[in-house]
Amino acid sequence: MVPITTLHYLVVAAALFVLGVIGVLTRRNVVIVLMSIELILNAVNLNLVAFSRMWGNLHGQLFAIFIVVDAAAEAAVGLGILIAFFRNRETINVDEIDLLKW
Amino acid sequence: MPNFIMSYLGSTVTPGEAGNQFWALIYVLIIFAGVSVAVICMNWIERKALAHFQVRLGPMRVGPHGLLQPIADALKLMLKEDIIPSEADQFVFWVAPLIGLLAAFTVYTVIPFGPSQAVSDMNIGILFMLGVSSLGVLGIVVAGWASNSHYPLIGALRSSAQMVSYEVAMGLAVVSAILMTSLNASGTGTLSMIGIVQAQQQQGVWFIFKFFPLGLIAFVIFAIAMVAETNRAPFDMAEAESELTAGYHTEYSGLRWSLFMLAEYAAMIAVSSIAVTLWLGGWMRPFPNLLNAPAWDFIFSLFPGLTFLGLAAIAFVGTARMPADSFFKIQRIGLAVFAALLGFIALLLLAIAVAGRFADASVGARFRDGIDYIYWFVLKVAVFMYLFIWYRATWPRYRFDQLMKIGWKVMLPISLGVLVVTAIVGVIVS
Amino acid sequence: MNDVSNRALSNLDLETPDKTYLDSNELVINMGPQHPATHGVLRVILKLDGEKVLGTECVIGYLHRGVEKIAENRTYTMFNPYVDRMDYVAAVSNGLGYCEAVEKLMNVEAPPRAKYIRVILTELNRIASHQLWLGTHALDIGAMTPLFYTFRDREEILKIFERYCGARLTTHAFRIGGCQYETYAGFEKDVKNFLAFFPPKIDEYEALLTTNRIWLERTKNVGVISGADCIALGVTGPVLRASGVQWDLRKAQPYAAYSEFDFEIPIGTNGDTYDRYLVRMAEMRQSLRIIEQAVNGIPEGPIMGKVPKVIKPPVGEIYHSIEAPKGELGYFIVSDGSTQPYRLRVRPPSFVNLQALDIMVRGLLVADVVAVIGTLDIVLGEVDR
Amino acid sequence: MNPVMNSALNSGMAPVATPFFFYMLAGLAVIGGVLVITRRNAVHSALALIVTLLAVAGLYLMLYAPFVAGVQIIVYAGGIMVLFLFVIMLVNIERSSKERRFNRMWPVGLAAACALLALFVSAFAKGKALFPDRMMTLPESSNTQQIATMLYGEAGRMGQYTFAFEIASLLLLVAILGAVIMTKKKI
Repeated sequence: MVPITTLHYLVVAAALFVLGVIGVLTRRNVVIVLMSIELILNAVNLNLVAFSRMWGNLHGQLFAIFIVVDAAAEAAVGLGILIAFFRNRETINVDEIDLLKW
Repeated sequence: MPNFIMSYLGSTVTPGEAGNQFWALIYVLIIFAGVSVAVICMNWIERKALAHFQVRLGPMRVGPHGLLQPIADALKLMLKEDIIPSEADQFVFWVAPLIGLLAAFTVYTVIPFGPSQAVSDMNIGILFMLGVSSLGVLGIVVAGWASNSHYPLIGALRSSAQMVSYEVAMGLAVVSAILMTSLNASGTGTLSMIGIVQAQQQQGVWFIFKFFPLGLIAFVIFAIAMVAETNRAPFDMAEAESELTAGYHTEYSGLRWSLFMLAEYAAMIAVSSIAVTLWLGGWMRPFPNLLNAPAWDFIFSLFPGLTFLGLAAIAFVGTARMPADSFFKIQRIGLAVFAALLGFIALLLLAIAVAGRFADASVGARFRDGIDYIYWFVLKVAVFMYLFIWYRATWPRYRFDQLMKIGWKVMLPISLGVLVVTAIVGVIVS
Repeated sequence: MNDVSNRALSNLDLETPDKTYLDSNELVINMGPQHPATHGVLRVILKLDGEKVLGTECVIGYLHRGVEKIAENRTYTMFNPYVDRMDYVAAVSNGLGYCEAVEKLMNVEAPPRAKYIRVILTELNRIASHQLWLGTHALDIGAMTPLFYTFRDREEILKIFERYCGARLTTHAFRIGGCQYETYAGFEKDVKNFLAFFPPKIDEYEALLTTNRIWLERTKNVGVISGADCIALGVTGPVLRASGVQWDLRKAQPYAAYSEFDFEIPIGTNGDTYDRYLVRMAEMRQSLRIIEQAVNGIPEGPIMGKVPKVIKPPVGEIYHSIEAPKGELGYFIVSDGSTQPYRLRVRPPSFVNLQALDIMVRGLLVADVVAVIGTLDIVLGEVDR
Repeated sequence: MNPVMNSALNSGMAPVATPFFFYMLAGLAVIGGVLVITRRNAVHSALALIVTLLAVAGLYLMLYAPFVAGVQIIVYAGGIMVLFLFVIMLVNIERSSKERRFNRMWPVGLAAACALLALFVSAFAKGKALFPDRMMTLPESSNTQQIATMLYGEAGRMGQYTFAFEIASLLLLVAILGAVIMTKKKI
């Protein structure tokens, strides 16, 4: 078998990233769009940690931790907006969320 | 092959650390079997102890003093029809108990029953443990949702909110214990479960007594949070029988229901193990530094055998006290055999203790020590398990909003305060 | 007051109080009739916002046996055992109420000794009923152990019943005009033994609950109902007294031999679940006081009054009520002069008290609904009849 | 004791980066990702995402990043995903589960994603030399300590990332406040 190199991890990360982008661009359900964003963030994290190992220092891992913090904040605020929106409009479909004001 | 098997004996590190997959697998199997047996014992003890708290007898019919009751129950549950409601989400309903069970059992890979009596010594041990045990909530939430019924859904919502909020206080209490591990000469702490116990050994004090009362407060917070975390009384909101019939597992039956029970009890043992490891000196016997002469080692190594001897004596007294009616003949014989079995184990343990004292072979001594470590660890965990039963017999149930109020407005500030004060005291001391 | 009765009447109107938002998580839950905490077959339809109760609707009748209709087809004597099946945890009280109502209709009076026996047995039954209430109420709130303690001690009372009349639950202890059975040898001793045995047990219950932090948090300020609301809804018994209204038929309209005994009516102040708990605990102690006086002063004499073999009350109607453990238990009997009642109507305390459930639980949580059902102390046999 | 065992004991840790585990975890992650974006039911998506997250945590372990793996399990799988499931249960999805899964613009979105994929492929194909084949063996046992040193500094010196860390905590605080205010019914 081929030894596992950084590129292998990058390919996995790229696949996850593209999947996330597809989810964000095509799904209607906001919850799944938010989950796809988590997928994208994870792909980035995987890249960072792989690079961290490639260069032999921990900066990449640190950045990954910061991104996890970011993801937690994003999920909290995103889901908060979602609940507030659902309470007012009773829908969680992105293409019905098209008014700037009502 | 014998060489391969023997290679690990006499080693002083865990099989995971030694990279020995064979022994790691053996350890995993032993732990899996041990935890399952412990859950079965716990089931019997809980029913018996609870019954005696409540002036009842508890199970008495299946086997002498109901000793075979858990086995009969397990058989019954396995043979029962596995009902999946037609409106339920079939796949998720099917997979939910497995999530909980997997999370509860995965935790055991890092629980240190002794300095080398663990599957692996992860250097993020406690982090891994908190993380994996928090996955158990997923099984509950998903089970409640998949049942497609109101009571399970409310139970699932309650338990998810409850577990997430108590995890915060729990984590902070754990951090204050981890801070204490760094108060040694080199100034580096550790997250490894084995390292935490060794730190207590080096500092010569269980962390519950460290910086009295700081360690005690953190321990109490953890002890409360772990009851909430495992959904046990008085925090058993998620399965509150009188309110939600059975909470998240209302729609479950048979084997799948018993998996939930197994997961719940396994999780109880797991969180108790965390508490024992962090604050009560893990596998260490009382006063390991003060009374460290070989003679003391020998005396303390007699304890496992004596405990089993005591249990055997209780069983023998029970045999003698059974009615002399011929109707009870089989039960009497059964109990006598059980007592003899306990006595045999006791003699075996005593023989090992004596052999370990006089035959100084490394493998033999290590075996003796291993039994010693496991005994003290299990004893400490057993105290917690008894407390779980005691809580259940004594207290009414909290209401959901009160539970959240306690979690966020009482436990969280106190644990934060303890963390800060511990850090300050630690800096001053070092 | 008017506002209160309006609220009680608009029981079925489960409108959301605030309509400014389309509420995302309004949930309608069917609690019962198969539910561990609805004390039998009560069905409560809860409308919830998350866990907050917006409104309730009680659906009753799952245990309806047509007791009042049966009465029209039975002679007065034959109907006597049926009343035991209404509030089956306080069968003696039911029988007392019925027998006294028929006696009043016929203008006969039970002899003093019969009255004393009636008081002793009824008060013992009150204690048994309160014990059952305490056990199940505590179990609803999550404390398992008191249930088993109360059942252990209730057994002593049931033993006395069994020795007296042969039955433990549906006793059928009294006859129209007095008692059928003379007390058995050792009755007084048994009762006195119980008087000595029971006070420490009450202390035991109280040690488990009265100052328990969790119990206090679960019961204080839960299910509050004011005295005025109680009166408007016709709520009686310990629920009414816990709201600060000193109304006890044993004092207000003394029946049997109650006017001869010295006892107090415990009342509460806040009308919350904790006060109802305290009132019932105090009532148990007061019952012991009554029993003690009765058993010490029990007169000799006949136990049956002068009643004909065939009971044929004169034409007329009568309403007689007694203080059952759960509240005012009334019998309204219309007689057409035949051997069977023309119409018999029971005023069951549980049925009337259940009306208060809705206004007591609005705005509380699901867990409190269970606590409030427990504290109302309803027996579905009596609600549905 | 045989020599193999001995060497494993001496080196402290056997190499964990075996191809088998890599392919298994990578496969799980990608399959989970595919399920996330294709499932009709949001709870199924969430479960698939949990599988992906755990697989990625396993990959972190293989990259000698145990602390990041632990954080991933605690924060993502134990925290964020529970939040997601909670919200999915709060919002009624019965209606949306019967509707179209994808929005009207889905061909455009798919095309854009494909373009991105092509970009990645070309970047990896052409710039392979940029990613050297070396894989450092990071000191695993002191991973947490080193991360802590970089975050908090040591011996009275500020760490490299202390300021960023504080900013991140501020971000979290703001996020908490925002979430609380937005989910409140009446402000």
